This record gives sequence, C-alpha cells and structure tokens, in this order.
Amino acid sequence: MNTNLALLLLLAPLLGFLFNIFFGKNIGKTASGVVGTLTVAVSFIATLVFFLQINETKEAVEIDLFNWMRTNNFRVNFGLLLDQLSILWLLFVTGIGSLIHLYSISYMHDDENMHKFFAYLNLFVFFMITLVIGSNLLVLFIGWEGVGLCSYLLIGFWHKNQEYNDAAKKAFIMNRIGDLGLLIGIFIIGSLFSTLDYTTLKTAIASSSNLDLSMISLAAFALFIGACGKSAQIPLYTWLPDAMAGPTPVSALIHAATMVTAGIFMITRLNFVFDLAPEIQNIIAIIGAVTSLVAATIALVQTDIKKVLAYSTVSQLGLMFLALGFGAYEVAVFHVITHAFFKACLFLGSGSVIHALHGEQDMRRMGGLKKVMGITFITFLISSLAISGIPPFSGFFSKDEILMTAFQHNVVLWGIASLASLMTAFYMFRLLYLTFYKDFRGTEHQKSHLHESPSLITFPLIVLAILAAVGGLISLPTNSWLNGYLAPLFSKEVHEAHHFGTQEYTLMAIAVIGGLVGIGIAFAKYIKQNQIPAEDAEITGIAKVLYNKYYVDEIYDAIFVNSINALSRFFRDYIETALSAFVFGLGKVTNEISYQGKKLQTGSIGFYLFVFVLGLCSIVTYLFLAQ
Amino acid sequence: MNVSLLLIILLVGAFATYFAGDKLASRVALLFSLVAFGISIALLNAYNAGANINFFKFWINKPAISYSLTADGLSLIMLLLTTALTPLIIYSSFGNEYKNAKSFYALILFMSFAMAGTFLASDGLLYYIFWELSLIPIYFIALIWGNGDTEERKKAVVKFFIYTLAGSLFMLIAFVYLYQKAGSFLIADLYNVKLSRVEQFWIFWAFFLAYAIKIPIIPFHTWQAKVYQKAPTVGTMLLSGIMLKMGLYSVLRWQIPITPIASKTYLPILIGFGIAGVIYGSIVALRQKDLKKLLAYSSLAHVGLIAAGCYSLNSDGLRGAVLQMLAHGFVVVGLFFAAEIIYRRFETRTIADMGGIRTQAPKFASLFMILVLASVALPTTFNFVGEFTVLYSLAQINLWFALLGGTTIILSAYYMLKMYQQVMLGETNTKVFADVTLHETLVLVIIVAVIFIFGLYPRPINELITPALDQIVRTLYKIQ
Amino acid sequence: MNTLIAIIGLGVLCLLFEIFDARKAIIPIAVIGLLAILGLDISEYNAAPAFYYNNMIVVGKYSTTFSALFIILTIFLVSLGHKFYENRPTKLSDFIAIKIFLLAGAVAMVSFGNLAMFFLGIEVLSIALYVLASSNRTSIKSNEAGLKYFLMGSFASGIILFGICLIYGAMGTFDITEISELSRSAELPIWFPIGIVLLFIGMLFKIAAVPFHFWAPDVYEGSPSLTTALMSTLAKVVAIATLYKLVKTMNADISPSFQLVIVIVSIASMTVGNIMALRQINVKRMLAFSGISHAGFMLMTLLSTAKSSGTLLYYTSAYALAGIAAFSVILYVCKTRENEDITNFHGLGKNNPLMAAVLTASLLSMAGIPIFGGFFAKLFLFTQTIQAGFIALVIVAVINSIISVGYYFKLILAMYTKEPNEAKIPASKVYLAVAIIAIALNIAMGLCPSFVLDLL
Amino acid sequence: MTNILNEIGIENYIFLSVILFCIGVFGVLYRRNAIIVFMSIEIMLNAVNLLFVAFSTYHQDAQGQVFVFFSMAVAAAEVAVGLAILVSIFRNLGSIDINNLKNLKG
Repeated sequence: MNTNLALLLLLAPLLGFLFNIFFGKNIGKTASGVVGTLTVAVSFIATLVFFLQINETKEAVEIDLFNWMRTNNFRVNFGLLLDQLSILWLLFVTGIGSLIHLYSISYMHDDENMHKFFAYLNLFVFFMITLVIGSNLLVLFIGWEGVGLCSYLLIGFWHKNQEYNDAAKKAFIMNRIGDLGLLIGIFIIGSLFSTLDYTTLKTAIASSSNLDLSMISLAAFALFIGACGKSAQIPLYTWLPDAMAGPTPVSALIHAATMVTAGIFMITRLNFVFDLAPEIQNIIAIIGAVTSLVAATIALVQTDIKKVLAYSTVSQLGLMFLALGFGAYEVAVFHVITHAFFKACLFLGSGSVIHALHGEQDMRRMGGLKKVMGITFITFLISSLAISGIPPFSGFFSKDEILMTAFQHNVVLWGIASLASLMTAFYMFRLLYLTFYKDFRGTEHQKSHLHESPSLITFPLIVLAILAAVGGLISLPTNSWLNGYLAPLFSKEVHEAHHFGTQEYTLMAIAVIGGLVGIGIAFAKYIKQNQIPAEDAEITGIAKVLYNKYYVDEIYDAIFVNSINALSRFFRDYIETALSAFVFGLGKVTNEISYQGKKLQTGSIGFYLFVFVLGLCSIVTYLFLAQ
Repeated sequence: MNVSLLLIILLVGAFATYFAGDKLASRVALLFSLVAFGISIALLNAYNAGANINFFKFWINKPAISYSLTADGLSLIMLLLTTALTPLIIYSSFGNEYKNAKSFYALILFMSFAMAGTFLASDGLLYYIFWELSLIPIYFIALIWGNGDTEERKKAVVKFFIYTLAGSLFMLIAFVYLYQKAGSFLIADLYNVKLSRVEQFWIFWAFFLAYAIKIPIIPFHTWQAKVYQKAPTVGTMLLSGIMLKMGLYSVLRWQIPITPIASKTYLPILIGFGIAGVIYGSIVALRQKDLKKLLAYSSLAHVGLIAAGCYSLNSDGLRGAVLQMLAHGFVVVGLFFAAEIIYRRFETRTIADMGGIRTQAPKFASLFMILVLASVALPTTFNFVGEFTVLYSLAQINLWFALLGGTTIILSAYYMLKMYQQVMLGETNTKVFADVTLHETLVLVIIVAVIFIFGLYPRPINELITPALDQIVRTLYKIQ
Repeated sequence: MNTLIAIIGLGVLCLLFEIFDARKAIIPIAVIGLLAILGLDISEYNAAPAFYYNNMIVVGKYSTTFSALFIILTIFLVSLGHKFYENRPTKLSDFIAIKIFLLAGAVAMVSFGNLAMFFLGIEVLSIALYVLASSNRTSIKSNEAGLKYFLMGSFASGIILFGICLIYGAMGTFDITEISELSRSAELPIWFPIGIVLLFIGMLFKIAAVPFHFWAPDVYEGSPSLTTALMSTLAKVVAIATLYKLVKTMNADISPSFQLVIVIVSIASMTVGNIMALRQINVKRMLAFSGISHAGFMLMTLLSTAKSSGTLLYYTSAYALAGIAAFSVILYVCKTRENEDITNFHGLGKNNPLMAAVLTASLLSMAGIPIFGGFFAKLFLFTQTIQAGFIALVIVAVINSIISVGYYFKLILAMYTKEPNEAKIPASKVYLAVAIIAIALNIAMGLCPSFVLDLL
Repeated sequence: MTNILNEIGIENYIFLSVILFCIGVFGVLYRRNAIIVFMSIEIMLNAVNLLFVAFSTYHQDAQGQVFVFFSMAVAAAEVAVGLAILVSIFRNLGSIDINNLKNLKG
C-alpha cells in the first residue's frame, strides 16, 4: 500500500511530463495545462495522506525499489525514505507546485510551446520529489542534478533568445560546480562509512567510536559547497539573478520556493554529519550572514522588479544558512516554509503585474497599479509585510527565531543579519511603492490595457497570501508544533521553546522596529518626496557599484571564463599544432635525410667501386689489423 | 556453441557483402551483423548458463602460436558492444549514398570481425594479428570514403596509420620477448611468466606506447581529431565507438596483469596522464569550430577518465572503466550520428553555420539533448554510472585525483551545452532543416533506450563483468 | 643432381625449339618442364643427403627446398615472359634459355659441395644476368645498367676468387666439408679468415648490402622490367641462400667481432635502404632500395645459423612471392609507358581494382602487416634474433619497418586517392594469373606458416 | 722433382699476387676507359690465378691448377659478354668513357 502510494506520489508528475511531451501538442494548451496541474495535485494529495499517517505513527516509511549501483564496499538501492522532513518538504513542494501550475495555465496561455512548458514543470516537480524522497545520497543526487537540468530547460525556455540561453547555461554550470563538491562529499562519506543510506549512516556515526573528524569535516565542507551551488550562496550565487530570464512562474517555483532550498534540505538531512564539524558550521554561518547582507545591499538599488525579488531570495537563503550554521536546523526549515509562501506569492504577484504590462519589468515604468489591480496589490502587500518581519505575519516568527539564535551564538552575525532584514524591509516597500502607488509612468498604450489578472492568476495569489499571513502559526515561539514534529530527526535535543524572558522580547522588539524603520525610510523616499530611481546612465557613486552588483559577474568573467577560454585558444593554436608538428617532424626529417641521401647515388661507377673498396678495407682492417 | 562461429559469420559476411554488389551491399551487411549480434547474445546466455566459452587449436608449432579464443565476462561485454554497435552503425549509414558501396560495407564487416577477434583472442600473437588487421579496413574507409580535401585527408590518415602501427610494433617486440621468456604466447602462461623489475618496466612501456596511441592518451592523441574529422562518419563511429575501446580493453587484459609491478609503480603517473587528458581534452574542446573535431576532443577527455579508471588498479576503477567504455561507445556513436544528421541537411560541420535548428526539428532537438546530457553524465544515464564509479575509485586512491578528474563534470557541461546552444538554439535558421526521418529516429531512440535502461539498471552488466575484473585484480596482487 | 641436369637439358631444349621454329611452344614447354623438374626436385627432398662427383654437388634438404623455391620463381618469371617479350619473338628462345641456365647456376650455387662448383654457379648466374640486364640493346639505360652491373659484378667476382684462393692456400682443398673440419683444427694461417671475409664481402655485393649496394638501384632501374623482377626476387634469394650456406658450413662458430660486422651491415642496409626509398619516384628504384633493406633483414638470420635456416627459407619465399606479385602488376601497368614512375599508378584502384588489390597486398606483405607472409617472416626473424640476444638490432629493425610503411603506402595512396590519368588498359591474362597465384601463395604461407617453416 | 718453393718462399708469391691484385684494383678505380677497366679486372683475376698455381705447388696438389682453368674460362666468358655490351654502348653513345654513363642515378 505504502509502496504504491509512494510510487504514485513519485511518478505522477513524471507521467504528466511524458504525456505532455508526446501528446501535449495535440490535446491543446489548456488541456495540457490541466493535465500538468492534476498530476502535481495527485502527488500533493498522496503527500497529505502520508503526512497524516506519519503525524500519528511518528515513524518513517522506508521503501527499497531496486538495486541501482554498486561499488566494492557498498551497494546503492533506488530507495525512498518518507520521514517527517521529506514529507514536510513534499507538502510545500507539491502544494505550491500545483498552485503555480494552476497559475501558469493562464499566465503562459499565449505561448506556442505551452505543453512543453508544463512538461518541463512536471519534470521539475518529479526531480524535486526524487531529491526530497530519496533514501540515500545518490538518489538525492539524481534529483539534485535533475532539478538543475529542469531549471536549465526552463530558464532557456524562450530559446530563440541567446541571452536567455546564456543565463540557462550559466545556471547549469554554476550548479555543476556545486555538484562536484557534493560528489566529493559523497565519495568521502562512502569511503568512510561504506554506505550512502541516511538511516544506516546515522546509526553508523552514532555507534562508531573513533571517527576521523578531519575527513568528516572535509566531507561536510564539500557538501556545503554543493549546497552553495544550489542555494545560491557566496561565491556561487550569481546565477540566480540571471535565472530570472525564465518565465515568472518558473522563478516563483524553482528559484524562490523549492529548488533553491535543496541545499538547506540536504544539510538538514545530514545534520548528524554537520554536527561533527563545528568549524564548518561556523563557515556556513558566516557565509550565510555575509550573503544575506551583500544580496540585500544589491537589492536596494535594482530597478527590475524580478531582480529585486531574486536578490531578496538570495539574502533570505543567506539567513537560513545562518541558522543552519548555528545548528538550528528546525529554525532554518521554518524560515524555508514561510519564505516559500511569501516569496512565491511575491513572484506570482510580480508576474501578474508584468502580465498586465505586457512584459514590462522595469519599476521605473510602473506605478499606480493599486487602483486597477486590487487583489494583486493586497496579496503583494501582505507578503511584503511578511518578508519584512512585521507581526503577526509568518515572516516575523521565522526571521525572529533566526535572529534570536544568531544573538545567542554570535552578536556580530546577529548585527549583520538584523541590518540585512532592515534593508529587506526597505527594498520590499520601495518595490511596493514604486509599483502600486502614485500614478502610472508607463506608455499610454500600456495604460489603456491595464487590467486585473484573471482569476486563475489571482486565486493562487490569494491562497499564498493567506498562507503567508498565517504560516507562522506552525511554530509559535512559546509552543512550536514544528519543532516537536521535526524532533526525531535531530540527534541533539532541540532547545525546546526557551522560556521567554526580557532579552527575547527586546530582541523581538528590535527586529520589528528595524523592519518598521526600513519601511519608514522607503515611505519617506518614495511617497513623501516621491523620488523615482535614476536612469541607468545617471546612476553614480556607491549606488552604481551596487546597481552593477559589485561587478562580481565581470570579475568572474575576467578571472575564470576568459582565462579558460584563452587557455583553450592557446592549447588549440599552439600546443596542438606543436604536438602534431613534432610527430610530422619525425617524418619530415627522415624525408629530408632521404633527399640528401639521393645525392650519394651519383651514378658514377668509379665512385661506387671506390666505396666498395673502402667498405672492404674497413671491414678487413677492423677484423684483422685492429685486433 | 563454438565461439569462432561468430568470427566466421562476420568474415563470410564481409565477402558476401562484397559479392552482393553495390545495390544490396548495405542490407546484406546489416543482415550479417545482426546475425553476429544474435550469436553473441547466444554466447552470453551460454556463459550465464555456466558454459565456459573457449576454442583452442594449434596453429604454428615453432614458435608455438595457437588459434585460441576465450571469452570471460569482460570479453563478452566488449564483444556485445562490438556486435551491437556494428549493425547500428551500418543502419545509420542508410541515408547516405556511397560510391563502390560493396567494398565499403565489406570493409566495415571485416573491421568488426577483426575487432571481435581482438576481444576474444587469448593467444598473444593471435591477439596482435587481429589488432593489426583491424587497422587496415579503417585506413581504407577513412582514405577512400572520407571527406574534405584529399591531400589533407591523406596526410591525416597516413599519419594515423603509421603512428598506430609504430606503437603496436613495439608491443610486438614485447610479445616476442615474453615468448622467449615464457615459451608460449598463451595468455595464461604470459600471466605466470616471472619477470624482473627491469624487464617488466620495458615491457610495460612497450605496451603503453601501443595503447596510449590507440586510446589515445595525451600527448599521443595528435592523430585523433583530424582523422575523426576527415573520416566518413561511419568510420568515425567505428573508431571512437569500438576501436579505441580495444586499447582500453587491452590495458586490462594484457598490460596490467602481465606487468603488475610496473603498473603499480607507475600508477600515479598513469592516472595523471589520464586526468591530464580529461582536463586538456575538455579545454581544447571549448573552442573548436568543427563539430566533429569538438566531439573528438570531448571523446579524448572521456577516454582519459576511462584510462585513469583502468590504471587505478582497483576493481571499482576497472568496473567503472568498463561501464564507461560501453556508455561512451553508445553515446559517442549517437553524437557523431547527430552530427551526420545535421551534415545531411546543411552540408556543413562548421558550428558557426548552424543554430536555430530546435524550432524546426523538435524531435531531433530532444534526442540530441538527451545525448548531450548523457555525455555530461547526468544521473540516470549510463554514463553517470560509469563516471561515478571511476571517480569514486580515484577518490579511494587520492582525493585530488577525484577532484581534478571531477572537473570533467563542470567542463563537459560547459563545452557540450555551449555546443548545443550554438548548434541547436537561437533564432530560427534561414535554411530548412527537415526533422529526423524514421530510420534516423530509430537509431537515436535505440541508443537513448540503452542509455537509460543501463543508466537505471546497470546490475546485469555489473554481475557479468565483476568476476572477470576481480580475477584481473587478483592476478595483479598475487605477485608481490 | 638430377634436377640440375634436367634444368640444363631443358635449357638446351629451348634453344632447339628455336631451331625447329616452334616459338609458340617454347614458354608452355618450358613451364611444363619446370613443373616436372619441380616434382623431380621435391622427390629428392626426403632422400638422404647425396654426394655427386666427389662432393662437387651435395643434394640435401637445404638445397632441394631452396631449389624448389628457385624453380617456382623461375616458372613465374618465364610465364611472365610470354607477354613481356611478345614484340621481340625472335629473341624469345634466348631469353627463356638464359633464364633457365640462370636457374641452373642458382641450383648449383645452393647445392655446391666444393668451392669450384660454387664459383661456377655464381658466375653462370652473374653472366646470365649481365646479358639479361643489357638485353634491350637499343636502350641506353639498359646498356648502362648492363655495363654497371657487369663491371662491378666482375670486380666482385675477382674479390670472391681471391677469397677462394686464400682459403685454398690455407687448407689445400676446395671441398667445404673438409674445409670446415680443418677450420676447427688448431692454428690456421691468417689468410684463411681473410679469405672467408673476402668471400663474404663478395656475396654481400651480390645481395646488395650496404655499402656494396650502389649498383642495385641503377641496375634495377635500367634493366628491362622483367629482368629487374628476376634480380630482385630470384637473384637476391639465391645470393642470400648461398651466403647463408657458406657461413653455416665454412665456419660454424662465428667470432663476436664478425657478428658485430654482420649486425652493422644489416642495420646499415635496412636503414639506408628504407630511408633512400622514401623519396623515389621510380617504382623499380623504390623496390630496389626496399630490396636492399630486406637484404638487411635477411642478414639477421646469419646471427643464429644453428637453427634459422627455416626462417630464412620462409622470409625469402614470402619476400620473393610478394615481389613477383608486385612486379607482375608493375609490368602490366608500365607495359605501355616509357618509365615506371609512380604517376603511372594513379587511379589504378578505379581502373583495375583487382590488380590494385594485388599490388596493395604484396606491398602490405613487404611492410609486414598480418596476415600476409611478410608479417610472419618478420615475426620469426625477430623471435630468433631476440633469442640470439640481439634485442637492439630487433628494435632498429622495427623502427625500419615503420619507416618502410611510409613508401609502401605512397604507392597505395597513388593507386586509391589519385584520379586515373589515362583510360584503363585491359589486363593480360598471364600477368593477372601470375600476380594472383603469387599473392595467393603468399597469403597461404601466412595462414599456415608451419608448412614452409618446418621444411628445414 | 725439386720444389721451386724451396728457393723462393710462398710468402713472396702471395705478396706478388697481392700487389698485382691491388694494381688491378687501382686500375679499376682510376681509369675511365671501359676497356682499360676490363683489363685491370683481368689483371686482378690473373693475379689470383698466379696465386692459385703457387698454392697448388705449395700443397703439392693439382686442384688449384684445375681451378685456374675454370677461372680462365669464366674470365673469357665474362670478357665476351662485357665486350658485347661495350659494343652496343659504343653504338648508342659513340664513346666508352664510363663517366658518360650517369643517366641512372638519384
């Protein structure tokens, strides 16, 4: 029963994908969209069933499908593990997934290759499920690379535009850099414990007395590199903003809600490994904090609505890593969930805006949409409040827990994180004001066509907005259902809702005030003085640096891409030619000798006989006179 | 069941094809190659049923040379690769018109006969003879039916021939020397012959020269790209799909077990060679203007990894190497066929002249994409299984090997996706690109099917080859 | 012995046919006669070694097998003559007769039991060759070839004669069995080894080994093609076989310094031969140089005379058969051309695939590619030489065979990649037949080498 | 009968014929007229013949002298052929200077 249900849960999206690839074109756009949505919905329902089951039985379901690969010291089964963590992840992956599918039916309706779009989306969901549900690291790796592939396909969905293709390629390759790290980690773990199975691994670590800690922390580091790739942390974050080239639903699903959280999932999965490597955990925390700040600063000045959201995603992910770094996995997970809600909502909202403006993404050409796009505005507002950490919205609780944990461990990082979240509040409301307030700055033509998006678009917005609003309830500071639910995963006792004292309250207050300050500044700038961001040419000073993302892309190009291309050219033009010239040279030399040798063959009998006698004499001399 | 029947069929097939005349040649060749495939399947069943497949007959008594064939798991799998790819390759060529087709297809069958023999022979000299024989047909295929400027092609092909022959002649010396030590060319006796360190080193390098040129391992690869480019695609497929596997197979079958001490001593150097090949090949592939050359260099990179696996001398590495050989065999054939498909329509191999094909030929685009993904070893493809195992075995030896070798994951993604983008994507091409025909689709689909089936369920292959490989590893560590 | 007599008889018969004006019949009769003689010769193979005319002639396995080889080659050469001399009918009988007498000389050379017989044999062979070389009276080239060959040949004969003389002076006998017994005895006058060396050098000239090789390319090029074929196959094989017999019988234990001389000469021959051949445009010249390099290979057998006679037989037969096949194609191609330049072979692959295939096969055989006889010849040679402990020599030999591929393939490329530069000429049945039979024998040798190898 | 070698040692004969032989060789090397080259070769052969006779007396054994007849006959045959060749060359070239014979080379 379990097996079949699990298979259904896993394979439904795959079936959807196959169906859409092969027959999607024939059955018409809407139909293919419906198929895509339904298949994901099916998985969602299956997940719900499992969720209820697990929630009462409290014990994980493990299913081995078939034996996949082997090495000398371990076999790898294609196995599924449905425990609290994976179920939780599946819930929002499939849940939000189906919502976004629904949204896409309307959003992509004008695209000729809609069936392909849904096929890819389904494929993505399938791989995401594989990633989450796999019972060992290698199955996770399948999903890991699979989602990378789908993000490649979807970012480059409009493949006639080579810039989009470049973005897609960049995403895939940067992910691959991370994947190499992940692989190395897998190798180390495999050779250390000769298993890749989570459960056996956990017991092995727990039981074994003398662990090679240095190797383990090396493995932890390698895995973390992998996580950096997927979850867009410094130094591998630059692909995520470019990934906005894809259709907005893709950005919402893959690059905000689900795929980018894979890194956090993996680290949480392997918490027992990371717990053994405190120094690596510190690195994670620092990287996370720095990433969140850097991304936030960049987001301050971006004018492309999706770019802002992208950077805010990076910065939020940074916060999650901060939490992970402190071993507060449940906190990170909590923020992942709330973030999934409000960020998905924000993206879809921006999508709805873009949809209304026929593809306009520059906030300097927007404004005043509040009147026409009521629902979008409301939902957008709610989510913005949530992300800015304003009570009682979900973001408040999750972010607050992160900050609190940070404060307990390291004040500096806490400061950085708070600063980041202040900025978050600022740029989110900057976005909000520039988009919805004041009056419209676009062309007349656009203005005439302004309209609220159809219900297929607004419905997901509303649902997500509600979730974004109330999502915090699952883990209230005083009694956290989530912590209890996740408890069995973690080796060390989850510090159960620490008694709430003045310190906590002050921290909370500081956070909230920070948020409000951010909003205030934004209000002053863009409502009171109603500024509008300068055109690209006029941007100057620090703003220019920020606007150009600290020139990181350029630096990377200069250091890595160009150098490797130069190297390639060098190899091609010099080394290759030199090598083959050498080989040909051997032939040429002999040929030349032959050519010179021909001159010896003078044709003169006298000379021939002379050489004859010479040879005779030399032989005789050698044999008889030399002795 | 007599194993030499397989060889006979292929040989007879070659003649039959020649006498069938240009009209029927291709079909006859296909028929015979399919029969050969069937036979090798039958052999496989027999082997799994526990029969030990060998054939022994004295041939020359002074020096003692015997016509002796033996098939263990390793030989069988290579045999299957050969006999499975041959019909596929022949079938893939159905779209083309070849002048003097009868000789063309006859040569193909003859080559596959020689290669099959190489994989089966268990007598050093017989093996050497097959090894050399396989060189003649490909030489003529590339020379006569090749493309591009004749003079340039001549240079490339002759260089290839002389270069490879040079390598293998040194192997011949090694064999003769071994004979004079062991008094026999039989592989079993060669395994047991006692060699001093110095002797081993000389013999080892003599073998290495032959194999390094054939595989090719850098810096002995200079013949490869040009020949791949100039040869007709069928020839390129035979070369890259099967023939270079001969070199790798020989490393496992002959070089390592005969000279264990030397192999162990040189292990790091050789793995270094392999990995250098990986990085070098990938980087050179980045900036190739010609599609076939690009694929050639990518093949160089992958083969480098396989070689590293072979020389890692632990059964993981060996297994991974073999798996990767098979996977690479199929994928590279597929890729070259894709190049051929494009050539049939655009009559160019210059990447710059392509692009914007995907919109015109979605089917082809998807199949090509899958091949590309396979060659970058995406999980669930056959290549991943092999690459993972090899890299894992390298990690066992030294993490740096795994790390450097692992760069293939990044670099291959880089150049393959770059290639795919330039070839397939972008604004719709002005020239018309008809989508793949039925038989083209069939070929590609078969390859794709193999890639996925064994990518998800490599177990049968593992079970087939593991005993043989363990045997090799044992011979390797028996003599200390 | 009977073989020898029969051959001479046949020669005379050919001359008689001229008198009775039955030219048509000459070649068929000659061929049939030779076949009969071949049978006779083979019948003597198993008989115990026989001595005739107080050891003037010794008929043993060695002589019979090699005689058989010579006879076969002569059969081929004679039948090639059918086409080659078609426009000089009046001379036909002479040419055939000369060839057969030449064969008599050859047989005498391998079955000599006495230096006098050896000298006579070698002179009969040489003089016949001088005649054949310059047989094309009107052509200056032919004359020049004849004169060069004659002058240098008789010079070499002088050396040989001097050598014989010194040996006789030392031993007081011409009988080689006695000489070899005496040579084992205690102190020998210095001029005995000198005599041996002079003899050896004279023979080196005959097999065209460096540095006594200069005549070969010129003479090969100048002589009529059929004569060239004869020189490069029969004459060379005879010379090496005789040299081998001399070295083997006269001083069984070769001194190391003498071995060194052999090694150096062999290395020099193969290297010079191969390298010089690379840039030749005249095919006959090219084959002359390739012949020089093969002489170098054959000399390797002298390093292990104890048991290498089989190898020598195999190598010579493989080489000679390939040569015959190659030359019959060359005769066919260059029949109507004035020279034998490679350009004449352009597009042969299109014009006459069969002939092209045969030539390719024979070249591959000379290059030593499996499964042609040439490969096994080299293989056995290397095996033996390595067992004799000359691994360095073998490595040089291998490098040389790599070089040799260079020029053999130049010809193959010309046949298959160039466009034909004139319309195809119909192939004569005889050329085709000879070519195919020769190469078939060569391949057969490759498929079951033991048959030839174990004759000796 | 008295052996003449008792008065004059065998070595002297050897030296004599060696000298003769060398004269012949040098003649071959330095003269350019084909006829004279012939003659030089003949000198070589005759030097050898002389030595044969000497040795045969030295060994008290007739074989050597018999051999001399062989070699004379052979020499005669050679000269016959050689002169024939020369004649045809003279017909074609109008000269018998071997320096003119350099068409075949390279």
